[in-house]
Amino acid sequence: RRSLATQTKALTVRDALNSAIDEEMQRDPTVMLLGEEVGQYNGAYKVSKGLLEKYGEKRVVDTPITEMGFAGMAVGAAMAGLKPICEFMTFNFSMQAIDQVVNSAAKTHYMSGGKSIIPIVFRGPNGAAAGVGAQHSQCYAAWYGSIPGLKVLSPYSAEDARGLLKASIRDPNPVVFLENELMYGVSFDVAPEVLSADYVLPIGKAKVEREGTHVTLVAHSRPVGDCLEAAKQLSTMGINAEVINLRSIRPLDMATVIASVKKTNNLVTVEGGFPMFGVGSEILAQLMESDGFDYLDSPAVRITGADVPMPYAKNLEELALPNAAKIVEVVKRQLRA
Amino acid sequence: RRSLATQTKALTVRDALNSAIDEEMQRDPTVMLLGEEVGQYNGAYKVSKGLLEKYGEKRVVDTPITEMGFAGMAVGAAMAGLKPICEFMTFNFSMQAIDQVVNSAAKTHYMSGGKSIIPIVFRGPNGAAAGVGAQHSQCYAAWYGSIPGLKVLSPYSAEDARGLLKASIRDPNPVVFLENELMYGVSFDVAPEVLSADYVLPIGKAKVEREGTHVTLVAHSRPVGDCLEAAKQLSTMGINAEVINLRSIRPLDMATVIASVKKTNNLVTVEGGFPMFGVGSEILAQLMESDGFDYLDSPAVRITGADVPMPYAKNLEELALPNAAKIVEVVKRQLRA
Amino acid sequence: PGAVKFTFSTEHVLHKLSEGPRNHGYATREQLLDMYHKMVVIRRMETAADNLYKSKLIRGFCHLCTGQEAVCVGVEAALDAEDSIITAYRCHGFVYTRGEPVRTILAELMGREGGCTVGKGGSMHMFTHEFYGGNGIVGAQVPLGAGIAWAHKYLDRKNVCFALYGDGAANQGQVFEAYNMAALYKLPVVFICENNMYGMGTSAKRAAASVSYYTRGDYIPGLKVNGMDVLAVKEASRFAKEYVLNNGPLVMELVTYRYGGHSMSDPGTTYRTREEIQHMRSTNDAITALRDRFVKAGFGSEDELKDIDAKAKTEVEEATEWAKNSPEPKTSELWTQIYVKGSEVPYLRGRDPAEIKTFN
Amino acid sequence: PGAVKFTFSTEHVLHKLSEGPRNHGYATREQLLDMYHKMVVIRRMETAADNLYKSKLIRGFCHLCTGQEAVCVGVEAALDAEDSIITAYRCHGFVYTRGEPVRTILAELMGREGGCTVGKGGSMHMFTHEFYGGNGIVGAQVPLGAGIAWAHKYLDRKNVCFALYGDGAANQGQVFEAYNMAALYKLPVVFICENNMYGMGTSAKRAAASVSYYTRGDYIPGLKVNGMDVLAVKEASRFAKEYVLNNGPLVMELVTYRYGGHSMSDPGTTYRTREEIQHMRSTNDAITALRDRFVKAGFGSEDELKDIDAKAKTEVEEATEWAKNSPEPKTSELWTQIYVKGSEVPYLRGRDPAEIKTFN
Ligand SMILES: Cc1ncc(C[n+]2csc(CCOP(=O)(O)OP(=O)(O)O)c2C)c(N)n1
Ligand SMILES: Cc1ncc(C[n+]2csc(CCOP(=O)(O)OP(=O)(O)O)c2C)c(N)n1
Ligand SMILES: [Mg+2]
Ligand SMILES: [Mg+2]
Repeated sequence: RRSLATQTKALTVRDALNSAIDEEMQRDPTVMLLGEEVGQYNGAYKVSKGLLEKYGEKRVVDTPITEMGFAGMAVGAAMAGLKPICEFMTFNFSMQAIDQVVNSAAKTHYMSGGKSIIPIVFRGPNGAAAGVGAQHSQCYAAWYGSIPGLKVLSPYSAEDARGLLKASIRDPNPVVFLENELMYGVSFDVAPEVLSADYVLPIGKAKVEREGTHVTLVAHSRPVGDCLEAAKQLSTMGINAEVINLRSIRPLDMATVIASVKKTNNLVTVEGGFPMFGVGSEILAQLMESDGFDYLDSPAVRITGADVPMPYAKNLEELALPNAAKIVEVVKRQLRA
Repeated sequence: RRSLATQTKALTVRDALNSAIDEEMQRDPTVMLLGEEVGQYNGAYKVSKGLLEKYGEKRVVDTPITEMGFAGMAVGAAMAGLKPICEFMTFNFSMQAIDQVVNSAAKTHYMSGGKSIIPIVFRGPNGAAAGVGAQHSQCYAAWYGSIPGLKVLSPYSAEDARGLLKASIRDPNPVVFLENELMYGVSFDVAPEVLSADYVLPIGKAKVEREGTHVTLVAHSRPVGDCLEAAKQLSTMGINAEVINLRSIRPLDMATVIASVKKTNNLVTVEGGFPMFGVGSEILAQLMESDGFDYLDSPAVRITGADVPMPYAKNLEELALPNAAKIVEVVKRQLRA
Repeated sequence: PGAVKFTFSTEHVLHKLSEGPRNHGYATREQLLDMYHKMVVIRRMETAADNLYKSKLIRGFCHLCTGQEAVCVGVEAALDAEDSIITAYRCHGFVYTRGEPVRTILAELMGREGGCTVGKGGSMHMFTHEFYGGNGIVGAQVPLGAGIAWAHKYLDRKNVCFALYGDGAANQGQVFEAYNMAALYKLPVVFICENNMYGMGTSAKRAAASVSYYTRGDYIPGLKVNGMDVLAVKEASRFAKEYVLNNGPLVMELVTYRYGGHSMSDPGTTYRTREEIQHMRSTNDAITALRDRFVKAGFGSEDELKDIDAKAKTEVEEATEWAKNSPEPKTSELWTQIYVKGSEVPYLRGRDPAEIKTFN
Repeated sequence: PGAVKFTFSTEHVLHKLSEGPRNHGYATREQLLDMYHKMVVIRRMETAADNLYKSKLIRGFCHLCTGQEAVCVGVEAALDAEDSIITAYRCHGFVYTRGEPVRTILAELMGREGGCTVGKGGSMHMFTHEFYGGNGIVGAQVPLGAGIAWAHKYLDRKNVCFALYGDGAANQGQVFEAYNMAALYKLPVVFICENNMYGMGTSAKRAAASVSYYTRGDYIPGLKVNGMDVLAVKEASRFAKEYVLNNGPLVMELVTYRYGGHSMSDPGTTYRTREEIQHMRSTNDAITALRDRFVKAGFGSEDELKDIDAKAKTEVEEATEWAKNSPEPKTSELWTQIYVKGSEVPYLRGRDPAEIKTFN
C-alpha cells in the first residue's frame, strides 16, 4: 500500500496488536497475557513478541494445552481483580473452552445481579488461514455474536487492530476479539494519531472504508480487503461501491449499514464463515425489519464461505472462500450491469 | 387435545422418544444409548425409562459427568461400527463437547475423503425450560445448524419426535436432535401409522401444521404450539394464519416456507433462541435471496427470545420468551389489522 | 481461653503430605454455639425452601444441602472474609455462611427483588462478598476457583480460594487441567471434593475408577477429612489455607452425605435405600454430633441448644415472611447488568423488533 | 527360527503393574530388515516432504515425525491389521506403517487427487484401513480412540485400539475423562503418550506438573519404554495389546525426540539448543541403533543396509514423481463426502445464492 501522505507510517496488523497489548500492560498493572506459547516462543504467530522479556513471567504466562482450564482460570482471575488477555492459539481451539466463555464469562454479570464483573479479552486468529484444513478454518463470529453479555470484534486493518484491542482491554465486559492469521503480516499506512498511546476506537462503530453510491458492500475481517479490491475493479466498470468495515459483530452497527443502503439502494454482505446463521444472515434480517428495507432496489445478497468443511487442496479451498472476483460477479448480477 | 378420530391414540413426546429408541435398538444391535443417568435412573427426564432393564448394561450405558470425553468416545465408537445415541442431559452441557460434535463428528467424513463414516445421534433437551436460569436455557439450533456435515432436527410434536428420531438413528450421518424439556409430558393424538415400527419421517421436510391464507408463521420446537395457539386467536379476528413446523434446522426446508409465503404474502418467524444470528435470521435472509421475496406484502419479522441471558425470576423470564400473545401482537402490527 | 480439646473420631488420611492437620481441635463454648446455630439455621432454611417449592413459590432447579451443613460451616470457620469461595449449584449453605441473611437467600429462591442476586440467578446462582457463585455447569467452577487464587497471588494478597466440587464433578477433565496449572503456578487454591457419595443418581464408584478423591490430584498433596465433623472440617481447612499459601494447591476430600434428593424432582430413593439414608442420619449427622459434643464438653445443656433450635426456627420463619413480601424484580431489570453500567451496547433487542431497549 | 535375542539398553519402568513386558526381544534377520526399511523410508519421506514444502508444493500445516520413526514402526510390528490406531496430526509415519504407500501420502500433502484422502485432508488428516486419522485438535483423538476400543469390545472383536498423543496433549482434560471411562468399562485401549519432550516450543516440564506420563493414568497401570528402540517398542506394544484385551486400559509412555521443528514455520531451535538436538541425533537415533544391532547380531553387513538406504531413496523419489503428477482433485469433489452418499441434504450453498449444489 502506498503512503497517502508523508506523515503516515506503515504498520502491520501484528505490530498493531503487539503495541496495543504492550501499552495497555504498561498502563495497567492488572493487565496480563496468558495462552499457549505466548511467552518464551513469542506467540505462535509472534503477536506477543518481546512481551515476556519486558513484563516477566508473572504477567506473560505460558499455559499448557488445556483451553478449557486456562480460559476458566482467566475468567476466574478477571472476577477477582485481574484483566486477563486470554489468547487462543486459534479460535478453533476456543471450542474446547466455549462453555467458559459463554456460561462463565458472558452470563455471570447478569446472573450475579451485577455483583461479578469480568473484564477479559479472548483473542486469537479466527476463520480460515491457508491450507490448514477443516478443523482449523472455522469462523466463530456469528456464534459468539449471538451471546448477550459478550462484545465481539473483528478488525480488518492495523488501525482497527490497534484501536479496538486497546478499547477491548479497557472495556469492563468480556470481549471476544477475532483476528485473522493471514492479516498479521499485512502492512497499512496509519495516521500519526493511531500510534498515540491514547488511541482507542469506539466499540460498536463500523467504518466506511470507501464511499460509493451504487452498492453497499459490508464485510468484516479479511474480506473487507476483498471488497476494497472488488470496488476498485467495479469502478472501472462504472460501478461505484461503498465499502463498510463492520469492525464489530456485537454490537452490530446497523445504523451505518442502513444509512449506506438508503444512499446506494443495494447491499451485498461478504464474510468468510459458513453461510447459514451467519453474519450476513443477521444483516439481511435486520435490514428487512428496518426502514432501510424500503430503499432497496434489489434484494440484498450474501457472499459467504461455501457450506462445506474446509478442504485442504488449494483448488478446492479457493472455491470455498469469497474473493474479489466473486464479489464483482455478484454485484454485476445484482445491478444487472 | 381432543381425539380427532376414533382411531387416534394419545402419545406423549416422552413416550414417542422412548419407543423410537426402543424399537431402533430392537431393530439394530449396534444401536446403543449412552449418557448421564440414562440407565439406572431411567434418564434425568425419564426418556430412557425401562431401556436398561430391557437391553442391559452393554447397550445402555451410564457415563460419568464428562461430556467431552463421552461424546468423543461415542464418536469413536461410531467410526468403528456402532450407532451410538449420545444423550446430553441438556444441550447446554454439549458446549463442553461441542468440539467433538463439530470437529470430530461433522467434519471427519469429508476430511477422510469418505473413509470414515459416523452414524451417531446427539440428543437431549434444548432451549429454555422453566426457572432454570441463564446457564441452562440456551438454544443451540443455529449454532449446530451452521455446521456442514451435521443434520439438525428440532421436533415439536409426538409424531415429530417419533418419526424423526427413528429417521435420525437410521441416518448414516451425525445428527443433532434437539428436544424440549417442557414438551416431554405433552400428549398428542397420533394416527395409527405413527405407531408402526416402520414409521420414519423424512429428514429435512417441514410440516404445514395449519393451513392459512393471510400470514405464514414459521417456528420450530415448542414455539410451534405458541403459533397454533396464536393462529386460533387470530382466526377470531378474521386473520387466517398458516403455521409451519420446521422440524429440521439443517437442512432448512425453505421450499415449504417460500411456497407458503407465495400464498400468504406475509411471514413471521418464531423461535426461543437469542435473536442475533438465529433461525429467523437465516429464514429472512434466504427469503430475501429467493423468488419468494417478490411476494411479500410486508417485511418479514422475527419473534425470538430476548437478547438477554435468561433471568430466573418468573416475571422476567416471561419477557424473555415468545408466546402466543406476542405472536398475535406482531401479526396484527404486521398486517395493520 | 475457655477452649476445650476435641479429638476427632475419624483420623484424616494423607496423600503425599508428610504432615497433615491435627486430629483434634480446640473450641470455646461460643464457637460451638455459633457453629451449631449456623448449622441449624441452614437446615431450617433448606426445609423452608423445600416447603416453598412444594407450595410452588420456588420453581425450576433447587438443590438442597441438607446433611452437608458441616462443610460450609466448618470451612467458613477457618477463613477470613477476604478469602474466596466458589461452589457448584448446591450453594445455599455457603451463601449463608459467607454472610447473606436467610431472607435474601429465600427471596432469591422465590425470584424476588430482595434476593441476593435480585432474582436473576435463582437457586444455582447466588453471589455475595468473596463468594463467586453458585455455578450451574458441573466442574466449570474449578478452573474459575484456580483463577481467583491466581488473582490473589498476582495482587500479593495473602488470601486463598476454596474451590468446591462434588464427587460427580471430580471426573470432569477441566478439574485435572486446573490441578495441573495450579501446581505449575503454585496457586493458593484448595480443591475441595465434597463427596456426598452420589452425583444425581450415580454412586461415586459407578462414575469414578478411583473414589479416593483426595489422591486424584496425583502430584498434588491430598487430605481426606470427615465432612460430618464440623471441627475436623475447620481444623483441616485452617491447615489447608496455611498450606496452599506456602506451597501451592492441595486437594481436600470432605466425606459427607446428602439427605434429600438431588433436586426437587428426585425423591432420592431409587438409587439408594431408605435404610442407607436413615442410617446416615442416625449415626452420622453433623448437627447431632455437635450437640453431643457440646453437652459432653460440659458447655451446657441440651435445653440451651433447643433454645437455639427455636430461635433458628423463628429466624427462618421471619425470613420466609420477609421474602414472601418482597416484590418481583422490576421488569426494567430484564435489561440491566448484561453489560457493566456505563459500557453497554447501544441497544438490545427484545422478542420482536419493536421491543428495543436503548442505552444512552 | 533364526531369531536372535536382543537385550534392551533401557529397562521398562512400571506403574501399578506387577509384571511388565520383557526387557529383551527376539527378531529374525528379515524382521530387522523390514523394520529398518520402514524407518528409512519414513525418514526419507519426511525429507521429501520438507523439500516439497520448501518448493511450495506443500502448503499450510505440515508436521514431520523425523526422529520418531521407531514409534510407528515398533507399534505396527506388534499389531494385527484389524487392530486400530488413532493419532494426532503428526501422522505420516503411521499412515505409512498402516499400509498407505509413500506416493499417496505425498500426494495428499500436495493436495492431489491421488492423495490417500483425495487431497481433502492434508498433512493432519490422513486415514487408511483401521487408522482413524490424523486429528488436528490436540487431545481430541484420545476419547475417539477409547470409543474405537469400545466398539471392538461391544462387537466381540478381539482387537485393540492404540490411541497416541503427545506430551503436550497429555495435560488435556479429556484425556483424563477417557482414562476414567476406559477403566470403568474395561476397554481394550492402550493410551500411548509419545513423549518427544516438547509440545511446540514448550518443554514437557513447563507444561506438566508431573512428567511421568506413564503414571498419569493414576489408577491405570503404566509403562515407560524407550521409544528410540524399535524392538523395545514392539515388545512393549505386544505386551500392551495382550494386557488390555484381558484387563482394560494401560498407559504407555514412549520416550522419543523430534529432530525438526514443530511444524514448517518453526526452526525448532529457539526453545532448545542445537547441541541438544545434535546430541540426541548422535547418541539416540533409532535408525543408527538398529543398524548397529543388525551388524552386531551377525545378520549382515553395513553395505547391505546401505543398499536398503539406496532402495528407499529411489522408492521415495519415484513416489514423489508420482505424486507430483497426480492432478488436483476435481472441483466437483468440493461437494462430495460432506454427507454419506445417498443420504445427502437436498442442496448445499456455495459462496453465493447462485452457487447451489443439489443432490438427487
Ligand atoms: C457439565 C454438566 N453436565 C451435567 C449437568 C447436570 N447435572 C447437574 S448436577 C449433576 C450431578 C453432580 O453431582 P456431584 O458433582 O456429585 O454434586 P452433588 O449434586 O452431589 O452436590 C449433574 C449430572 C450439569 N449441570 N453440567
Ligand atoms: C486444542 C488445541 N490447542 C492447540 C493446538 C495447537 N497446537 C497444535 S500442535 C501443538 C503442540 C502439541 O504438542 P504435543 O502434544 O507434545 O505433540 P507433538 O507436536 O510434540 O507431536 C499445539 C499447541 C491444537 N491443535 N489444538
Ligand atoms: Mg455428589
Ligand atoms: Mg510433544
